[in-house]
Amino acid sequence: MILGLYNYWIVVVLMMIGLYIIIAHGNLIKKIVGLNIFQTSVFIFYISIGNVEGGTAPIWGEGITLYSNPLPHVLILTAIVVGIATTALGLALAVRLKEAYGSIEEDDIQAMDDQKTDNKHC
Amino acid sequence: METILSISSALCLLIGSFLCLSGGVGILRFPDFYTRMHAVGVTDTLAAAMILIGLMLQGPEWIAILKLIMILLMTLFISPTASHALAQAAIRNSLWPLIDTQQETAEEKSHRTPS
Amino acid sequence: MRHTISLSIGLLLFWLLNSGHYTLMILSLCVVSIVIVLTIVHKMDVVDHEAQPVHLSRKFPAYSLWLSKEIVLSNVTVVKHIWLGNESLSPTLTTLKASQITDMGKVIYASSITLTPGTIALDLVGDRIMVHSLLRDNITALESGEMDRRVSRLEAQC
Amino acid sequence: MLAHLPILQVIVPLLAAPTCLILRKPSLVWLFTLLASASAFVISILLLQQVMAEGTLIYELGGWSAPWGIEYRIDKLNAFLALIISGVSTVVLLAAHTSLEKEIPQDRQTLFYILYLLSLTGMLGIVTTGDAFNVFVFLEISSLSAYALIALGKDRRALWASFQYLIMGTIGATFILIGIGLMYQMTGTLNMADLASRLPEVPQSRTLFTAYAFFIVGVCLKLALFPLHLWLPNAYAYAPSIVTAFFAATSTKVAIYLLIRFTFSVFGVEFSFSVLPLETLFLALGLLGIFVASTTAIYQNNVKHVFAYSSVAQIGYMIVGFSMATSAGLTATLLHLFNHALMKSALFLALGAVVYRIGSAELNDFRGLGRQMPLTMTAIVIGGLSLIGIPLTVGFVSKWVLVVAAIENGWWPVAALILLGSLLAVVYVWRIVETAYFKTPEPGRKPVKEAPITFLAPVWILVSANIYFGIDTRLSVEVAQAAAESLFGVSP
Amino acid sequence: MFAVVMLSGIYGLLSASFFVVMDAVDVAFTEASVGAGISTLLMLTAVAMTGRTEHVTRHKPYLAFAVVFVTGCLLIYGTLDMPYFGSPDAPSHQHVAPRYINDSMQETGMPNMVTSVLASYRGFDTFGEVTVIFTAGIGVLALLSVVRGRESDAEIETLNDSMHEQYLILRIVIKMLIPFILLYAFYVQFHGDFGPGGGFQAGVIFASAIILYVMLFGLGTARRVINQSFIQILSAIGVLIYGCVGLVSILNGGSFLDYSVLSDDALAGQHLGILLIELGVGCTVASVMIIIFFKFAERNEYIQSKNGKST
Amino acid sequence: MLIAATLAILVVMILAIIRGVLGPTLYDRILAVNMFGTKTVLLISLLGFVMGRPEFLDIAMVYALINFVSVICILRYSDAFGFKPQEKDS
Repeated sequence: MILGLYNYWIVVVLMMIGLYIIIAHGNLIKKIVGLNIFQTSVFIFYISIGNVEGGTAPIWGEGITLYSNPLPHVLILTAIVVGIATTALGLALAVRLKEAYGSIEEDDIQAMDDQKTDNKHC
Repeated sequence: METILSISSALCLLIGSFLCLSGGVGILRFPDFYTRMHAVGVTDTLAAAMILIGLMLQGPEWIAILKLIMILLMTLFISPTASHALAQAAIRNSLWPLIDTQQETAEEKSHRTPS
Repeated sequence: MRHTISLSIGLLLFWLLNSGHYTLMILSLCVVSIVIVLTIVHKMDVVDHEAQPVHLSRKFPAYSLWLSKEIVLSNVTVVKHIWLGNESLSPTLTTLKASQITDMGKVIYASSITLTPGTIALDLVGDRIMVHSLLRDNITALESGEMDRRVSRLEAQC
Repeated sequence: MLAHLPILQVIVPLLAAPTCLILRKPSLVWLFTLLASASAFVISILLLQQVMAEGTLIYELGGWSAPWGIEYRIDKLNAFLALIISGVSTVVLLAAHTSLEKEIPQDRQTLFYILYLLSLTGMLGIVTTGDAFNVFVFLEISSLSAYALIALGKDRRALWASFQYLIMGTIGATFILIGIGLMYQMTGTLNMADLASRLPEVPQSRTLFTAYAFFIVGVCLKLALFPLHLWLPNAYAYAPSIVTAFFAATSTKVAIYLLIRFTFSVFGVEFSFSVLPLETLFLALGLLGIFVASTTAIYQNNVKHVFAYSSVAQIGYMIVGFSMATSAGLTATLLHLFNHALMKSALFLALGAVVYRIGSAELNDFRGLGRQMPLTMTAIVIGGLSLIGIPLTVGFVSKWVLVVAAIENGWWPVAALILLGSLLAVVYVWRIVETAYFKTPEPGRKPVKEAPITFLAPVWILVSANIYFGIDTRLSVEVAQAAAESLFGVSP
Repeated sequence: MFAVVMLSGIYGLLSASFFVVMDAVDVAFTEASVGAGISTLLMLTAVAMTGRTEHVTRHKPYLAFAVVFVTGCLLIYGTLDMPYFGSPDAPSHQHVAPRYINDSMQETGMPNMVTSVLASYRGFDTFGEVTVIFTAGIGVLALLSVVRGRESDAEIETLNDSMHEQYLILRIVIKMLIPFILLYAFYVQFHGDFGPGGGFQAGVIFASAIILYVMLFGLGTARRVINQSFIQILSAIGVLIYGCVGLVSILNGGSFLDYSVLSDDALAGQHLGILLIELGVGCTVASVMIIIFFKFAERNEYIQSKNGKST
Repeated sequence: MLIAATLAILVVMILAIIRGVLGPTLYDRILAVNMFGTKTVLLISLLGFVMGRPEFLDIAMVYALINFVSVICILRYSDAFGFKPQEKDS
């Protein structure tokens, strides 16, 4: 049954939505939102890998024999932290960009930069 | 005893779900922001309480019951505060509610003129 | 001092009820944590009669029972009107006077108003509470002042 | 203590970073950073000696044995890379204190050093670890600090460059993460050695193919391989000079290391080169990179931009060597990796000295500098010659090896194209030389003094290394050869 | 823009619920506090600082669409050979994981396998994670810190009074809540061995209590209560605690982060080591989150004052 | 019964999202998010029971907390910057 993979496909679609937002949107904050969605979807992907049919949370309990795989959980915990670190830094950069250029639109910033280079003024 | 517990638990959950759904319908149907808040109020108070009580009656270990009670208390404690804060912010930023026009008094009219 | 003690007891209870593990190790960590929290909280200056309303504790259970009854009743009304549709609504905005003396009393009053579906306290400045209600009747009920009286009585106890 | 060297390599700079925050005073922090970096350098020398003498070192972190715990596995390639990174970092740091005076406000200097150390940690972590997921973690340490370091540049365009890098870098890292996830899914392990032994047993290859593809694309984003290089020139041009000198020499090298490690050790040559048309793909991209980037470099007006584009071109050379999938080609790649680190750090550091004096890196402002800053300009000229590949410089050695490898492979046209690429380098280097030596400065510009000794010393250390390793090629070639051969499983 | 940020917050909440369904309680815990909490919060702050307007015009998104389409197809293609979702005999559950599931209780004494893997088996990854968060803290500090003049106490007092008037209900409720949130953070910190939780989650919860305080009492008051340089040093100390546990185990003859040698009894050593490193994680995470939030808020204040002067 | 309750809550969550997307004002959106958060608390508690391991209620507690913190934050910001409800929100 090929449908046994449906879970992964949903995640892939989510991932691609995130990726699309990053590439296609010019607004810097939206790009970071997209980045977040993209990363979160990858987390979901990992957690799906760790899932075991009929298993329970990997915390030892009386009389439970089947647990889900704890390793992806650990990896994702780390990855979530990495994600928030990137988000924080990205937002800090966006704030500084707004101060420096007065805009957080990719096009505006790019246009201002090009202009500056044309004038050869540094 | 067992059956009484499970029946009453199921009943609580059922009522809770119904209230919850009503609240959900309310938030879609009601005409403006303030009226929608009332609908949310339903789901936050009685519906939450019913569901949580229903869970308590499922007869888990006492520690889970205690935690459920704590969640319930917290919901009851936090939700009016959050709604109040929300309403306060809305009214201070001059979002005026739809008022039942037939019964509108002179005092309320004065409210609507932006100050 | 009174408030610090009551807060520590509250915190201790909170920990013990949550924890479920009563080894020496965890208990000593519990004590350490509480001491740290108390230090921080004192530095923040948030421990006072407002945050620790010990003086209300005796009368509170009775009030909360009454409040629960009110909540259930008003829930039923609101749900009825949700299914009845928008035509049945008569949203109203009024300003009520809160007769409580202390800030704490006013807050309890305002929160109780919000907690009962159908009425929301929009703003609380001085002793004026701005209330929005779903139905005309809700306001009439509030204006009759039963809740106001009960809260005042609650506060008057100390 | 010798047994703990592999971990100390990473831990020393890592722990030095938070300690800096406690020390606070910038000059003290600078000394401390220098000390930490120097000890990392010493450790890497010791490690390289140990590895050359005894073979691969294995260090089990936390006392858990390999696939369960994280393992450090130092072979010749790792030790070689660690040596390059910590060495360049130490020399560059010598000039940092002077350079920062003019480029970064007093209250940020401590933070700068902390970020610098963290970035060093990240790179060292990537090259020493033997665990696939650990690579991702350290990759993020190095990239996050890189974003922040680049954004510290004075020009507001530094912010924009940093943001672009952040977006590209994070997409790259997430792709790598997906790749690692797929590998884990198919093998159940994260340890590289274990992966290498289990991957051939996995029957289906569609998932593995995807895993490899994602990993490669992710790494190539970090690597600034030709069509994905857009973030690099601006990032290098607007970052503080010290950062540029350090990154130009190291950060893309780390990405190349990852590419080599996963292609050759983890997936194995047969697999990698059979599932993807790597040979043609990388050859084409590498050559295109060389030509497009070199041509763009010719038209740049900012000298930092010129050398940044030249870096993209040099990456092209390394990729060409890589695409041959032979031991000789790989040796050329590794050798060029080492030599390019020497050239670019020397060049960018010398540029830093110029920026320190005249406050800009625009080509027009270079007029007359040949006479006013003779030592610095000589260093730039020697670096430029090395970039072109004139005999007696390191650039010649690696190009020679590369051309020989191409010919051995029977790729005559490629060899010719490589030589042609060098001609383009002549053009852009000549433009700088011409401006600096044969044009008179704008009238009315104040005469410029020679750079301070704190700048000249590290610049000349690097320049002499450029010449020394150009003449005495035993050390670099021997190590590169040994590393390349060990990757192909041939003992010399 | 607000809508976008909020939807991403909702996405965080949803994915966290999904993690619960997938048995990843620890991850759900973290995602709840991070994805739905801190990151949404930071985004809101950033949106508030950069403005909500946005260009509608976009140049052709065909290229983006093509890239996304190709990547998506590649991934779908890659999943075709994957073991079915939830299948217990997938290779990922066969090789390394069984040891964690079966033996971690004997080897580390932790009922929560995630904690034992996180802190002991793969303790070095976690060290890297702490460093990442530390790096982010330093990076934000380097990007956003501003030089401030001293504020007078009187100013803060008047601000406080107006706050008191305006947000009576919020103020009282939050005053009541803060001690409990703080204690809850400690509870989560120390119960990571038994249930979901641990240093990272605790740090975030702790920071959220402080953020709540800042929100309500204003930056000025908060700065008086929370000494900024102390917080910065605390974030460094967290990393150092972690590293020093590793160094001590080297000195005791084990390898880096080998907790078994910390005490005569290997299990007790593991316990002690995990407790200490979780403490280090908690320290760093809490202080870095506070730093990040403070820097954003201060920058905001700074921009506002600058704008105020120019107009 | 547990399943039924879970489904009901999921439906309500979807309704909340619809309201969040529809808006029309900023406050409607915040309201929807807040409601979504409280429903998540309930959902998590329920899920713990559905899956037979009810000891993980801590997560629900954290949700309640975080939800509160973020709502307060949203409000403080919307207050401080005086976002007018008439403003179009993108």
